[in-house]
Amino acid sequence: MKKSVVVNHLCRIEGHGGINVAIEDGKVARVEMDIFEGTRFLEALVVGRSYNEIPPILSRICAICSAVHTITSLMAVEDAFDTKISTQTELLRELLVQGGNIESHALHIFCLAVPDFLGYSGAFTLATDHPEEVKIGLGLKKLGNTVQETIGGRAVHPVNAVLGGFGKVPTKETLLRVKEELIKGLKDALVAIEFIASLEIPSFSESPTIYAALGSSAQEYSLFGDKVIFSSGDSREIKSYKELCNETVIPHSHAKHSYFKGRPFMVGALARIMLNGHKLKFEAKRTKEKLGLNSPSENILHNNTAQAIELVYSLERSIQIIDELVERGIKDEKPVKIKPKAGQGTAAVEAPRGTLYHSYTFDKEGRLTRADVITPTAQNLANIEKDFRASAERLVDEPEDSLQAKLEMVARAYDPCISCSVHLVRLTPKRTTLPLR
Amino acid sequence: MSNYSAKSGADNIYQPSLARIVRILPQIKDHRLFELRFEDPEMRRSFTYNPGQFVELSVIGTGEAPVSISSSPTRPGVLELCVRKIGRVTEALFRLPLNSVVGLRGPYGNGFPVEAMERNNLLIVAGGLGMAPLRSLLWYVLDNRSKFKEIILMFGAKISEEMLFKFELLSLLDRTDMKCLLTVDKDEEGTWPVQVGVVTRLFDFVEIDPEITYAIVCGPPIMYKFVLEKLLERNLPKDRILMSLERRMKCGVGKCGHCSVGYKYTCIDGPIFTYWDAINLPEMI
Amino acid sequence: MAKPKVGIFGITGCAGEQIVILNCEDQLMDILKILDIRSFHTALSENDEKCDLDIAFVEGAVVQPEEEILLKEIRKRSRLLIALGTCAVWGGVAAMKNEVSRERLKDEIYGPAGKIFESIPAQPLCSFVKVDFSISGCPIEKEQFLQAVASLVHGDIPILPKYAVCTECKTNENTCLLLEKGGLCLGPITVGGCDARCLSYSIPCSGCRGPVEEANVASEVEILKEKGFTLGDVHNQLRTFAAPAEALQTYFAKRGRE
Amino acid sequence: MQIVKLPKENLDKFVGSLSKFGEIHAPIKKDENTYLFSKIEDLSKIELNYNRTILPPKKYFLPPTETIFRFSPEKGYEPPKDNLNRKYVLLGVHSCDIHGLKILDLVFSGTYVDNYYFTRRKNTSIIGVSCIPDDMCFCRSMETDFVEDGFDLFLSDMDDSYLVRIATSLGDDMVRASQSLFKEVDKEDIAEYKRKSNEMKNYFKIGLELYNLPEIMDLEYESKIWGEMGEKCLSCGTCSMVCPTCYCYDVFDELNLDGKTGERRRRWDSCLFKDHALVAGGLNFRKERSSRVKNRYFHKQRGFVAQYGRPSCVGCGRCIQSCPAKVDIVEVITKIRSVDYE
Ligand SMILES: Cc1cc2nc3c(=O)[nH]c(=O)nc-3n(C[C@H](O)[C@H](O)[C@H](O)COP(=O)(O)OP(=O)(O)OC[C@H]3O[C@@H](n4cnc5c(N)ncnc54)[C@H](O)[C@@H]3O)c2cc1C
Ligand code: SF4
Ligand code: SF4
Ligand code: SF4
Repeated sequence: MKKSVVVNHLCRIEGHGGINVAIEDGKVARVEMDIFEGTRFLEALVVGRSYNEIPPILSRICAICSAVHTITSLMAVEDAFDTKISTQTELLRELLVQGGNIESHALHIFCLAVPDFLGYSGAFTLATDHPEEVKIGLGLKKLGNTVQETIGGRAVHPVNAVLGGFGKVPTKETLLRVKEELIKGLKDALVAIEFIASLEIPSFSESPTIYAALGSSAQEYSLFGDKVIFSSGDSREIKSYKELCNETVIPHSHAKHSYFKGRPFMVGALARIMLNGHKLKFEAKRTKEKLGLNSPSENILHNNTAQAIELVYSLERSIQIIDELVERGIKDEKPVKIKPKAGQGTAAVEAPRGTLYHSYTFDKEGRLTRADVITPTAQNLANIEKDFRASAERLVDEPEDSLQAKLEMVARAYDPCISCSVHLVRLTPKRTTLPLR
Repeated sequence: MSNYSAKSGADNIYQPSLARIVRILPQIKDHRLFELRFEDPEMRRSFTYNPGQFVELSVIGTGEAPVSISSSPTRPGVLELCVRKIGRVTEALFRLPLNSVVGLRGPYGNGFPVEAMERNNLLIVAGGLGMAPLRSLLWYVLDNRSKFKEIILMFGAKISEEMLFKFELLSLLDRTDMKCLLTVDKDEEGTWPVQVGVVTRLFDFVEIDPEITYAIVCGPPIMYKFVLEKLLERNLPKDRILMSLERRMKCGVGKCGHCSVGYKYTCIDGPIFTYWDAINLPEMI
Repeated sequence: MAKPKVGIFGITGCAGEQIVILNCEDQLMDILKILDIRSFHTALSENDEKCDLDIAFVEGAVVQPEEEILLKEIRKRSRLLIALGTCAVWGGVAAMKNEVSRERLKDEIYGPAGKIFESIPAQPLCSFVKVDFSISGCPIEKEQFLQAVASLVHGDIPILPKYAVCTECKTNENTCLLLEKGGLCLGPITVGGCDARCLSYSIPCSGCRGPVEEANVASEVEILKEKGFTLGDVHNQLRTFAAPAEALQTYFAKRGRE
Repeated sequence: MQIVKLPKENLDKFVGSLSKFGEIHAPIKKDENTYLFSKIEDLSKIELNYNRTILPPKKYFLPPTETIFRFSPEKGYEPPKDNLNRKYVLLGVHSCDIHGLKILDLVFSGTYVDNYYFTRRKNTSIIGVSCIPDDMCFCRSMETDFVEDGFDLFLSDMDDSYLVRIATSLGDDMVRASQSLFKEVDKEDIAEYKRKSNEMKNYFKIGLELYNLPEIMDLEYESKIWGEMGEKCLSCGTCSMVCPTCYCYDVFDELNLDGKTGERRRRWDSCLFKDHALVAGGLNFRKERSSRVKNRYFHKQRGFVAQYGRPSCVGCGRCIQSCPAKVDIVEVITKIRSVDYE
């Protein structure tokens, strides 16, 4: 007996990807995740550009995590030129990243993933039966955008965060207004958590997994860090990102995959909670307990749960950052002047979907000679296939459509952001028509 | 500053009044005659105008456009607008079903100097949609026939199917108190009952006494050039050649600046200008 | 009046426009009341891939031969096709070096593996199909999208401002970065509608919305040269978002001949 | 006219007392060399020694964009009820800008009175202030360096004090409300005032000659200067936005998401924009940029003179300062007038 699941276009994710699983005689014969995203060669196109032009262009890799792309890119350029930025700038940047995390997680949980768990075709249909939850979800998403707009000047592709600092530093009044909203948002989020807690998380996709995330010796949970840590106990310098994400072109998968010591690994909210979750405090800590992620999980469907925990964390942390900024006294600083020189700079930040690396090399005038961007989705791809295989093996007896729905759930749980996977490309040569998007 | 007096809301110069479309008469392709009636009975009574004036017509939700009044003030009760479908507002107007409500304000513009024109011969020359404002004048002078001397209408269309108000105008052929010359550029089927050829050829059929004649011209820009040549050939004084001109307009009341030409505003100093005005205003035609 | 049937599609880009649409949190429910969204892959699982559409909103540039086919299919089933965002309207960042061979770029990024797929220089939608209306911006402005939707529902082609960013920059009373601070500002030749967003953060306009109609590129370049920018930097900036635009192409062609 | 003296140390007190007469707006410093009229919450922010604000005071009377109606299919067009009636005190307006307002008054009055403009005008009192011209001012040649009316009070800077001209009954009320802050003008003040007044002409670095200008403009209608300016001009609209006498506006309807109700709005427009004179069907009366630049100058220096008896330029220098392409009205007119320029 032959069964196959072909999802031409995976919906409710950013960008374009598809699943191709074949089951023959009760065995999983083939598992592929296709990426149809056309390639824009952004890393090659910025070669020769002046350092200050790089961040705004490379933020265009992805709209949904444009804030974190921007920040990582700024940090990589500044790393190359040994630029020191002020603590205020650091805090504001972190706030921007937290805003992005809030927006992204709220979108993913309420519009993309929860409908899955409840069997709806999307947030629009979910809204008819669960208007309150959707309203809260949209409200939180909007709040994330408010934070990004306030700090970054725009929700998508922020304009205000520039090399050395910010074009215009938000005023104390503005920040305090945002804080009010955050406090309200946190209350809403805690209500929504009850709803998330009521969802039943299936276990068909469990499979042994290595997690990776940024880590540091600090006592606080953070989206920043100074090294990369693994659930296997290993750790590496950020600078040696290449070795962590040694990308291999694998014939069957039609895309570059990342392996660490020959094994796929997972980055993202679940990885962060698994590796750094013990550092959570306050409501985020309680949420983690409530949602049952205190013990190790190897079920990717828990990534949504982890996002819910992080949503609470990011709200709390944003409030903290504003308090800290206000306490320190907000200074109307101008961006630090950049002195370009030849060299290489690398930075990594935890994007909503996992660790994001930007690494650049410049000549002595500050013109870019090489750019390398490794996105979380690129790192997760091998792991997605691993989970597909594990799930499909457990589900061989399911009818095709339910098998398909469940595999889609796995893919979506990763919240894959395919438009940002600059290293992922569909390599099927002969297809003449593309599936619709 | 206390020495300025502001108008109350009722005197808001931009305020459209609601009017209902009570009749839609399809004319030629993409042209329709809309018969409108103000919703407010008071407006119905008080709205008076001169031939050659225009209104600002609003399609609610789409925008506003200036349109000449095609009906004659001598026939009160109805207000007729002949509109060509050409852009956003006009397309939206064409989508409206009968009985819809639109906004109207006006009348604006100077209109024709009908009093000065009395006791004179009138030569009305129209091309295409230029007939819209001239139809108002035509019926005005025909309804006040005794006040004017000779009346000649020259109107040209490309082909018979493109002649606006065709049947209404054809019926004028029988009138003995005026000369109605209708021409089509082309008549391939040979069914056109009267003249064939461009408007300017119609000049061959008329005598013009430059001392006591007003020429009134309205049509596409290209027509002006040739008609003016003919009129000057016949020694018509430049300030007795009247033309109705078109410009972009937003406010209709001399504020928004769009229709300004030199030191004149098409909307308040026009749209009726003499040829003399036109020569003195660069870019006018 | 029946709700217009609408599809929201993405070709190659960053999904920014679709995210901006999803960012209309306060209006989403109202949008659903007036539009019958048949296809929106980023947000819906059930998408009708065949039905005729009244309006197709298409985001992204065409960078693969297959996408051209897909785009033409969308065009065929839609009464109106609206290009959303700078990539769709102008080609976007992917089109900044269309003169460089795609083979070379593929090789640089993917090495031998790149051989298996085809890539063409990034082009805006209008290079392949008739576009009824364009909303540019990288990403589009929410307000403009909502305005356009309202007009379309009313049955009108939307109208958006065509003037330059300077116009809005001035009405917002920003200090001119070009004149007072010597910034590389493309505001004078970039189409407005963003309310001079960057300028209000003291960041020079990078031209992300594409050029105004009849952009006087040569004069802008002269001004920037006088401010001390190198021709190379100015050209790079001009090419970033809308290199395929006619005004820029004409300028570069003329420059090339000099 | 009544003239009194206000010692500078009393200025803050006096300005503070004006809040009874309306919300106070005055110039503040925005950047090193830029100023703007802004709502004043902190009196110390007021900057009366300024060259020019980015936007002229016209923004208070003809805002850059405003809703003129709300509409719905049922109710038709209803003017918005809000804040036309708020009272303002506009402090620190230069003579040229007061003339600018007087020019706008001409345009917005007449047979058709724009009540949006005039209601605001009525509700705003104007307190002028004297100034020292910089190298872009040419108000003297436009005859706007002195103003006779169009204000309630006018402050002339006398170093330690201001001489305050009281022009209206409202202005008188303002002074009377804080009578104790004012002093009588004495002989020395008069001498000093005359001295300063005589010095004024020395400050002007640029100027243009108005004599016969309309005729010269007509004669030079085909001058090559228009082509040259057309090459430089970016059609960015800056000059029109910042000009105290440019008043062109665009009107458009903005729909709400129900696709039915909405607002009719107006917003500043510019004759330099390509579609300013475009009509349906694609005919454009000023298609070339050169003809649009020409139009701007003709309208200001020629057309307006014929229509209202004076040019609609007050020599404020804003367009000179802010045109990115350095299209300079004084330079253009000077070239046109020059015998050698052909
Ligand atoms: C005094 C006068 C009388 C007119 N009389 C008639 C008439 O009787 N019948 C008729 O069909 N047309 C007439 N027109 C032309 C008519 O105003 C335009 O065809 C109409 O404005 C097109 O609007 P639109 O929105 O459909 O076109 P679009 O091209 O979409 O126009 C958009 C906007 O631009 C402005 N605009 C565009 N074209 C013109 C124009 N030609 N004149 C003024 N503003 C314009 C309007 O504000 C309009 O809303 C007249 C114009 C003027 C100035
Ligand atoms: S800063 Fe840029 S956009 Fe603003 S006015 Fe100056 S040139 Fe124009
Ligand atoms: S400011 Fe200068 S460049 Fe801009 S429209 Fe005016 S004249 Fe042209
Ligand atoms: S034209 Fe220029 S100088 Fe004259 S009033 Fe306007 S902005 Fe001032």
